[in-house]
Amino acid sequence: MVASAIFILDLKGKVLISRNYRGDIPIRKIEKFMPLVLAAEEEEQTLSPILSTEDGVNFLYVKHNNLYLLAMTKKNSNAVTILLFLHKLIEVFKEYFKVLEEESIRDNFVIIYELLDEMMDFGYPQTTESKILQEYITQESHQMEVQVRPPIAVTNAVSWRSEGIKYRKNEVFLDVIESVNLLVNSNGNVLRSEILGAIKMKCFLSGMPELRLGLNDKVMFETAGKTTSSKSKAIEMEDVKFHQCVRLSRFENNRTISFIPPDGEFELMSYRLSTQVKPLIWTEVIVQTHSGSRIEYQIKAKAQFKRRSTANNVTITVPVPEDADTPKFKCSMGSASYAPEKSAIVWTIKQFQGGKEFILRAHFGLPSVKNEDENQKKPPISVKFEIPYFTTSGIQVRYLKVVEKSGYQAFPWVRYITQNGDYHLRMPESVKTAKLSTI
Amino acid sequence: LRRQNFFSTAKKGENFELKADLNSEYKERRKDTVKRVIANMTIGKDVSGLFADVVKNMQTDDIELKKLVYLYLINYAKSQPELVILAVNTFVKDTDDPNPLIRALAIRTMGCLRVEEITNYLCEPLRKCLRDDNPYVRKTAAICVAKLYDLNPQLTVDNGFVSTLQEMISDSNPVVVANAVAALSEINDSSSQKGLFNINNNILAKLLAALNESTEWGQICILTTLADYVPVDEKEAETIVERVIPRLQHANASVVLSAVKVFMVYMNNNYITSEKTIQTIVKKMTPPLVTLVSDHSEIQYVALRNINLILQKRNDILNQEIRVFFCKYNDPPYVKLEKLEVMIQLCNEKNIDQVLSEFKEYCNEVDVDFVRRSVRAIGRCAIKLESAAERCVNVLLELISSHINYVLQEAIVVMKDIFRKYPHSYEGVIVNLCKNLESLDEPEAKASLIWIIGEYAEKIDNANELLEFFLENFKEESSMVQLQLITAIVKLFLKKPSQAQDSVQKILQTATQSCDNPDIRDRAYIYWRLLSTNPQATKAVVLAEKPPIESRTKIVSDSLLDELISNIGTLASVYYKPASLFGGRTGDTKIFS
Amino acid sequence: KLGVMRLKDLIKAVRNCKTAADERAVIAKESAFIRTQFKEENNDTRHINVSKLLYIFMLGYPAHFGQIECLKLVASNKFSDKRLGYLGIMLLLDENQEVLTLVTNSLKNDLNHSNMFNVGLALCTLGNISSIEMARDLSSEVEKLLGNTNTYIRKKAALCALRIIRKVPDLMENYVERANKLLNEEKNHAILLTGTSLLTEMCQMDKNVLNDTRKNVPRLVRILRNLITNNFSAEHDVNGVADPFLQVQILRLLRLLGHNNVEASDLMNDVLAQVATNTDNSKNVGNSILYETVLTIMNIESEKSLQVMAINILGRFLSNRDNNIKYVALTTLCQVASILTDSSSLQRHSSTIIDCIKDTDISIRKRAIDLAFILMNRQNIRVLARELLVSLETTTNEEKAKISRRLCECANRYKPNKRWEIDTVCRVLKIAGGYVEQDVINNFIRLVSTSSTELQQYATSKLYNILCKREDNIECQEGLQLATIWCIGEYCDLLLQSPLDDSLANADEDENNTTVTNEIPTENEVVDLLEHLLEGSSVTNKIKQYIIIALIKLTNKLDPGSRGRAISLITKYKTNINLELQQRAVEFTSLDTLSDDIRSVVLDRMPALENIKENRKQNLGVSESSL
Amino acid sequence: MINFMLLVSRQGKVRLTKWFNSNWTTKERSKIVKEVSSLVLSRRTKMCNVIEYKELKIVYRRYASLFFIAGIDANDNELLCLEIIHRYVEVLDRYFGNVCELDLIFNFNKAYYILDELLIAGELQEPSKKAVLRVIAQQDSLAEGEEYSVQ
Repeated sequence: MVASAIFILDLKGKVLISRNYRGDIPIRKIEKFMPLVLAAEEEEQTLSPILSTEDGVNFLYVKHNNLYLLAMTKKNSNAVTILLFLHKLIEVFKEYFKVLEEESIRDNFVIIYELLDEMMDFGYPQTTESKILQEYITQESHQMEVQVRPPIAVTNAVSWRSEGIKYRKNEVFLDVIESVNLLVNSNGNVLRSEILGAIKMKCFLSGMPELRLGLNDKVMFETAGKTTSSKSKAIEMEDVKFHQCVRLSRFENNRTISFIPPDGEFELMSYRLSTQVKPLIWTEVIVQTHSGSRIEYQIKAKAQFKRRSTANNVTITVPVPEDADTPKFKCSMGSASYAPEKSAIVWTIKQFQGGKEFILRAHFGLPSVKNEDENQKKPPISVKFEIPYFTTSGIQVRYLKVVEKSGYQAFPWVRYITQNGDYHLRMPESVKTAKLSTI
Repeated sequence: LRRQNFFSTAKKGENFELKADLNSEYKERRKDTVKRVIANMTIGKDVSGLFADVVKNMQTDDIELKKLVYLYLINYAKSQPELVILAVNTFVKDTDDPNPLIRALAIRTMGCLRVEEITNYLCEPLRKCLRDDNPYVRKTAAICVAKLYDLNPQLTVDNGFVSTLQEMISDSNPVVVANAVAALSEINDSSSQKGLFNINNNILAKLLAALNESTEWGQICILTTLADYVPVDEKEAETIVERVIPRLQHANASVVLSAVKVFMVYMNNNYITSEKTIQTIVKKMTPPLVTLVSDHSEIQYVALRNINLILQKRNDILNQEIRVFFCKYNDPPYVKLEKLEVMIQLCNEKNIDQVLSEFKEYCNEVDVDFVRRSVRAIGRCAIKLESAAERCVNVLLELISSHINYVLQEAIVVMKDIFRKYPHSYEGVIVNLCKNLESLDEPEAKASLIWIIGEYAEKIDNANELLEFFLENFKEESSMVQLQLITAIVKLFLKKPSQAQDSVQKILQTATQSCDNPDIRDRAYIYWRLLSTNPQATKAVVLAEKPPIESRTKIVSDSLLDELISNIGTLASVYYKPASLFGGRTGDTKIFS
Repeated sequence: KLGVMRLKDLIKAVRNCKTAADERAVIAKESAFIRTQFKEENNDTRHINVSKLLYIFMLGYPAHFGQIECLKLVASNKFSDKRLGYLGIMLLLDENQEVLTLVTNSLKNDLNHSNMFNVGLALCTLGNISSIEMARDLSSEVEKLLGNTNTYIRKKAALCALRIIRKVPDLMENYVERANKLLNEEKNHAILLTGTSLLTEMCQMDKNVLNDTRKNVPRLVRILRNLITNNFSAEHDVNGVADPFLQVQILRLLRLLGHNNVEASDLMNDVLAQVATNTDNSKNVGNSILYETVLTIMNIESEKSLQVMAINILGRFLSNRDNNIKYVALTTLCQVASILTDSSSLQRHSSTIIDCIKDTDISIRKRAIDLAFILMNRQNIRVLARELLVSLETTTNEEKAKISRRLCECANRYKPNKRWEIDTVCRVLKIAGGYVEQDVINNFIRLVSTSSTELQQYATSKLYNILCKREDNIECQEGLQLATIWCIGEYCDLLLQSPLDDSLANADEDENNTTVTNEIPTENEVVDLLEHLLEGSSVTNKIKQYIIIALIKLTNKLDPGSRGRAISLITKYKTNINLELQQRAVEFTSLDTLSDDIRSVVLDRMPALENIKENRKQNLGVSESSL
Repeated sequence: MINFMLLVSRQGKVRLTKWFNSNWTTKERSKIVKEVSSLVLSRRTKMCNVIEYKELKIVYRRYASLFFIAGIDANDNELLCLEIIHRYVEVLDRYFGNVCELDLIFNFNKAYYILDELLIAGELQEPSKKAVLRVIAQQDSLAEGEEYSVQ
């Protein structure tokens, strides 16, 4: 299950930093990586995140900004573990340096070496919790007065929380965030829709608190033999995933969510529901092309949720040809602009009340000379939005109990929010005949 | 970018400067210099010449400096084994340091030096560290045993380190347990004598207990071990399954897939036979597998490759979930291709219309590889589902009329398969296909059309003309086309002797006399000899009824599948190759042997 | 001005981007802005927008929408607009763009312009991107300019004419006279240089022009001699060498003129000797001339003594420490080796050449390998083949295919005996069988099938045993497998017998230390091997095809039990998705049911594969006199 | 003939591309630039300055952070090509005065104008440095006389 060496490369394949954990593969074998990438490009072959050379060296890599993070192995290693570890590296580096890119690697090579040494040993992932790492691997160079020691958490059963945390005011914030994934066909049929929910926490609690979270979980009501008499409807989550800290066997036994939380911000759990949801923001587009000289769009957006809710910061992105020019817009609500970097119209509506419908007309010029090797990419329309105080699934936090041996009182705060996930509607074919009214 | 003049010369002697600074009387300067040395090492400059000067800075209270020197040592130890001995004393001293961080650092680094000369010096400190009262040191020492074993197995066994590891499975600390398990598994895998790591009742209980408390990475180690374990009876297997099921709820995809592996192996090897348990497992596995398809793209890729294997074993999983595998615009190409495969596996009478409409959509995309595979996918669905074959054929015809050349060629290739699956159906389409004869330039498409013409020669009025079109350039064609053309013309001759008298003479003569590919010659000689000995028998041979082609589109053979199931999540399961084939053999070449 | 970003600021903004995505965004925004500005037809901002767009284009982003704008700039009265417009046209347009047809008119105007720099821009543009149509349309203008009094215009017109005749050879006759006249201007180096270039091109293209130009040999010789003797000009001196550019160009033209022409060659002998002896060989510039001189000496009807001199220069080059010089020495030797009647002077350097085969620099290595193949003969083939086999193991995959083919061809041509050839090709297949092309296999099979029965047995048994050892990577060597499978199918009866010729007992002539004799397998073992290969995980469809036909051939040679096994293996493929496999499986299973006398005729040993076309052109990778 | 000239930085950034034949489409050209740059960048210092690429020879030389690369016909004189490259660099150096990569980035059009006075149709048109500098200066002053205020 091991990685032999870890590399960070720039996009040209030059090694920025590397750590050879096992020494069983000559380090220069990394030179074989870029040719593999180029060869695939050459033959228009699809490049996968796992490549191998003829002499049995395997490369597993993740691309991030202008970097490759790459692991090399010649064993039949656990591919998922290695790839996840690479993502973990990105996460940790980001926590340390804010942005992870070529410059931050160069500027921080000393601490990166330290982190690589601590996060993996002989190819086996070790401590990867950035909060814990930050306790003993710091960016200020340590002076001799106080030598750092490994935090107990590194090897503790509770490897995610240190002891002796103190807050004057003990508070917990819960954010229930549901992201709606939607895919709509070019003729307006919903192909798939699902809700990905997440409960994110910010814990400012002293000591080693024991927390228990109660949700309106249908399965729990059933296991507990309770009838769903309570006012709120119970919901059926399809797949629940928990943070390290949650005791999975207790959840398996009686659906109790109990845990000692990490300090600060973290994602406690996530869940999925693939029930059919009515698209919250519906969008329809009519496109008209005029003999290569101009192109027109009529975009209709409709909020298909209850009137008392309002979607904030709605952004509808509609693709246009890459070489469009002279944008003109006219909309009944919000503001529209041309975003050349996305080759798209971006229509934003700050507040979109349920039940409302708005229209945008857009007009672009097109150059008379066509780009000869232009490939007709057909990206979909995408919509971004945020609806506060609302969840599509109807999930509710029934209680959050906090017990700590010092016996303090803690206040939980709960917020609900629904937002877009992968929310895409495929573009219709453009019409080339009928005329739209001009702006 | 520096303003570097085109005609300036590069300065020299950087290492000289560094050497001086490493011996500076000022501590801070020495530390900065070590940093510069490491910086040079990082960008690939050779700084091995500074070995002695760097090592002088090893004895220090400054942990950061110590780490840097250690790092340097790891990189250059092998190039200067004699000099490494200089450093050994400091290492040994450091393993006695009051600070556990330093003790662990020293033992970890010593294990990384990979120099035979120091293995003997490593044993005593290692023995001490394995018994250290600090778990951080113990967990580091546990891995160090694996490192030592890799260098010198005999020494490791002789010093009793392997048995110490066995004992460490009972350690009170879960991280130590996990690392001990990892080290033992590794040693067990690479050892020629198996059974260095024996799991008994007691150890199993410890492992299951540690499962709850370990870090995510530790859990993966333990689950991997459990998947390799052979339970004594079904009851024990059920207990294990029961304890593993909660892991499906873990946020770490590798923990989830490792748990799936345990279940798949146990079901596959009949450790679990109870239908009820199996049903539970299958039901529990489905949602987490679906969730994997929303993880990072790279993870999705591995997950999808594995889902395809799992589906070949158990097609009852995920049969309600096909929409999850519809391609998204922003999916990376490698994910899209795998999703296509899953869609083919999951398509059935009920969802085929939707699936077809998706495939049709994909055929409009820009990525040529993806479009081709989508066309093929339509053909594979036709072969898989007889009731939907006609609908598939209609979609293919639509695509053929789109006149995108590579789409057309792919479509012809799959049509040939459809004909072979459903002989004597869809013959009306043939005229349509033949129209495109001249626009074909890919061997497989040409070969397919030629085969179709030969096979249906009696139904195509101008079959002889069509084949003669190809015959003109016989010598320039690829062997795939040549082979099909020979067969097709022989078929035509057998069916319509008067039309093909000349062609058959010509092609057999060319193929035997002026073609130096032995395979093609052999084929042609066999036809020729048949025709000249017994024309009737030739008919029986060449026009023999062909059974419909296999409709189950297996990804791998059954025996390979079993091996891959026990390798879920690993590279083997991604490549669909046995581990032995890509150098993944256990027991890597030892550096000293 | 008008809120337009300056070029300098755009470049700075791009350089400040940290990631490729940032850069794309900056460019996309600016491009959109530029497109919209273009639509507004603003003459004042066009210059600045086009220059930004050209920068954007250079970074690899689309700029097609700026093509028309460049035309507009060219039509401007301002020189700076015109200069940028033509630059844009040269960058954004090539023959494939339709817009190019619109440029012709502007060019015509500028070719007739009174300002020499306007004419210069037009000539430069035409000379760099002219299409066939433009060449036709503007040829007469260029012809006129070739006689212009201004040397700045004349030199450009000469090279422009060169492009035109490359595009449309028919137009050449219009220029011949004027081109020859350019050589009269002995004082002007630029005119001499461009004139010589133009003449060289013409001579290469047309035999009549070549014959006609021979009258100019004395003049060319004089110019060259003047250059190296008394005509020092600081302006044209490079590291103490007089105008190397002109010297080299004249040497090239002389080479063409002297080739196969004794009379012309005799006129050159002296000056070539002079160049060869007097040129300073301590710097690159001198060596560039010496290199050209050697090529000329070797390609004309030169005197023997001169040739010796040339060979000596090459020998010195070969032992030079500078890799560039070594490279050109190897290149030249490849070219002249066929001309040399006596190659012993080359064989002298063979150890240097063998060292170069092992060089880490692929450029050097490739040339050295080429040369090794050229030098190969019956005497040295064993030594050179050994070296080349070693390099075959480490070289790139692309080279593997090429070296394999050539090594096999040479092994065929210079083999000490047939057995050695078989051994050598087997080793090639073992090392590079995954990369060889089909014809290597075809040739090998021809070799075996035309050999004696003893050797057929030897080859089959040798290959069989290689595959049986199942060493690492053997299963990836498709070519090795194909050859083996075919031999097994054809000569299985021999494989099952004890050796017919004891002298062929040990495995390989060149591996003396291996005394291992090949095992004689049983029928079952043979079928086992084929089955193993058939089900192996690196099996290809081609291998399967070969195996299936081998299996059906075996049914003629095996006992009923093994025959049954063979047929049942074939039967499995009757429903195979692969077209050819299914066809074979269906045919062969039916064939098996026919009467024994038909079968035995049909599956009898295949007639030997004789050389199809006698003396087929040997492709040694050297173009015959690429000069 | 010289088929193309490329200026590529050590980081692989393209600073100038000049094509003297129309054998390739835009797409093929960018592929060639990519392949040739990576070939050149991967060469070690002691290696010779010639690489074979398809039917062409690539002749290159590094000046500070920049690689000057020419793609010449197989039978062209590679040593002389190095001299042509050097000549171009000398003229640039004289024109800009101690030229460096930055000069060529910000004045890429000048780099083209100078090249256009050296080569046409992939052949050398002027063996004299002085002559090239003179006509460039004349054209510059011609342009400056009418220049806009924007520059």
